[in-house]
Amino acid sequence: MAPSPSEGPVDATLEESAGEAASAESAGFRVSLSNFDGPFDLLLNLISKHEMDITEVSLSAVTNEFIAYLGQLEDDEELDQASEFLVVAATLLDMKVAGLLPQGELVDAEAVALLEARDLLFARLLQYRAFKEVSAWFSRCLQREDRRHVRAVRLDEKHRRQTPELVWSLTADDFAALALLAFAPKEIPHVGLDHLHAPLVSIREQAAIVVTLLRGTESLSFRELVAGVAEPGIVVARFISVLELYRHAALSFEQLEPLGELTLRWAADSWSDETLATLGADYDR
Amino acid sequence: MTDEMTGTSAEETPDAATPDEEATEIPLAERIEAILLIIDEPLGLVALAAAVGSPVPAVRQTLEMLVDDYDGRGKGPRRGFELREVGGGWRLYVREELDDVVAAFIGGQAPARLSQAALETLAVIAYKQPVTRSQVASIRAVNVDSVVRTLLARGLITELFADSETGAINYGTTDALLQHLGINSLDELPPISPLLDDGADGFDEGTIR
Amino acid sequence: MTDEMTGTSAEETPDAATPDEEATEIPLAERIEAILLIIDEPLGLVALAAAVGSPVPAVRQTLEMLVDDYDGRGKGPRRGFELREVGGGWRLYVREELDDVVAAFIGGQAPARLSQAALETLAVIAYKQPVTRSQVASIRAVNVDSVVRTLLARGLITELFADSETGAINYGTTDALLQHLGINSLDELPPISPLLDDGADGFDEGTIR
Repeated sequence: MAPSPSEGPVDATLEESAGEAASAESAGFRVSLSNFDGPFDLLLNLISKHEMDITEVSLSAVTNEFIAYLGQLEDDEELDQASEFLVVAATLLDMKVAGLLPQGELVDAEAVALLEARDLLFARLLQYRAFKEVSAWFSRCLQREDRRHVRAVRLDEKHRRQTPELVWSLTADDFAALALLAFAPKEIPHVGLDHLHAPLVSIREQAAIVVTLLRGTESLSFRELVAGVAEPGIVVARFISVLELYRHAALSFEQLEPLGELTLRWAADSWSDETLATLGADYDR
Repeated sequence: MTDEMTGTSAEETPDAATPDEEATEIPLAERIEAILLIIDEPLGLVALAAAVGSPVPAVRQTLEMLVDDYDGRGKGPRRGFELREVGGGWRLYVREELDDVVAAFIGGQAPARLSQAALETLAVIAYKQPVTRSQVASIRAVNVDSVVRTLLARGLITELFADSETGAINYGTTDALLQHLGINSLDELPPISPLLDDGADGFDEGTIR
Repeated sequence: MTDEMTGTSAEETPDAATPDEEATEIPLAERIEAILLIIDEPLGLVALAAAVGSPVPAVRQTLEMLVDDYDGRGKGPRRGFELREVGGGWRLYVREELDDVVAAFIGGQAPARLSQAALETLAVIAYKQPVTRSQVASIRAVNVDSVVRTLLARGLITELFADSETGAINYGTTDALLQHLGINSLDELPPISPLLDDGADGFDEGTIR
């Protein structure tokens, strides 16, 4: 009886009744990138089917387009779509980080863990999509039942008299105490946002420091590279810039054992500061 | 969706007498039964005819047919309910022979004590009346529909008036509550907070912490 | 529990033909109809059997007969109402095709719809209950506090228990949600991808962060 959310039916009814927001998104928000042009949903599909490399997608470009798109929307839609976009964008970002991590031929514990992490990210994206799809079923059922009328008629006077006598044991003061309790605001804990106000760190700036340090010496361990840095954000940023520089073949690295010392060497034949200027653009806000 | 529905019904009964009355093709008896199922108070013949969009004589005739039908003089069996005209209106009643079954059920069903949720809701209504159900719900942070129904059925609260703009019903407490509490008027309710006295409105904003 | 009930009741009434059972001479269907007419919440099969004083299997069978009867598959005509099992119990509903007639009569305003965010949060809670707010948030990757509050106020979800270690409140769905969805139990939720079943526990822990 209950309709199943298999592809066809859900999508069909999605258009008609259920998620205007959802259908508006698939119809409305398009992405235009250098290597992709089409609806956002299609992009996600391609990525989750491994038919497109997440590392080739510029998230900043997608985000810019989305923000521009939001500008044309009504307020309500905007909120829904913005929150949905955040979910997907956050997942894509995670996937991208995992995608950027170097994958050597060596199948060691870390590589396996990395693969698992990537699978988990795919799983998370799929999970989110599954819930999003099934929410259309919820919407459809809720709307259908909202229109239904059920018999909910007050008891006849005749029968009402048959209800057992009410046992009442509260004094007026008890009642007042109860009222105080009832009016006390319900504690609804919330997630604090304080942790979001960490100082911003620029990948590009950190990459510049890494380049400067590496070019001046034969080799450097990552530990030395971050020596004296207290802020975790900067450590992370320097690590990401190492990855980015590796992508540009500007450095090589060596790690003799898992979790062992990471030794970095400058390896660029030709390096211009223009490369540096575009480095980490994907991470820009 | 509605169009689709009507369309389906139309296909099922293609040979209706009047082809232009598509909307009312569902048999009159069914339309009357639908209205009868949801009304609280007896509904007069004219109002019923207006509700189902059919002429009064046809409605009267169908009502009589339904009375017979429910009493077992139609094609089907006798029903546990009957259709009666009482005080100038029509309404479904439990058949009298079955009153004992209903009485036993109600007697065993209704709790003799109000639940904590019901008491707290009652307290909110007592101190904030007149107040709508959704206002109570937002203070209590839970859905209060069934609790309000219980309090109404117990005669502890009553419907005061409908909001002129939204149509939402405002509730207040009854003399029965005052009697239970052993006080003569609402003024004798112990004050619970100075904030409640001066600004009931400020309250919703969560001023009390 | 139902089986146990069934067994006991069956023993109690070994023979329908016993002449000394005067009190229950009124047909079971009528007794059931009388109860259905007065309830304002879904009544489960076992409670219904207790109310009419008949064994569960007989009541179940009679309910099915009544469903058919009202749908016009019995001797009489189709009714303007129907009997549905929703939210864990049985209740009389206006037949769907007639909802427009009733809606026009009572002039109800369109109920406020849930936002897409609320729908998705509701879906996550329905499938993963008991679940804490932060677990829901990690799946939806956004703050769900206000949405959870809305769902609580609508009575669609409820607080189940607090985690013994962290004190985080676990949420689950209510019978009211089942009623609003028009289904009888959580088993009727559509199946979602098998991926969610096996790996579900894995990614709640926020392994990826």
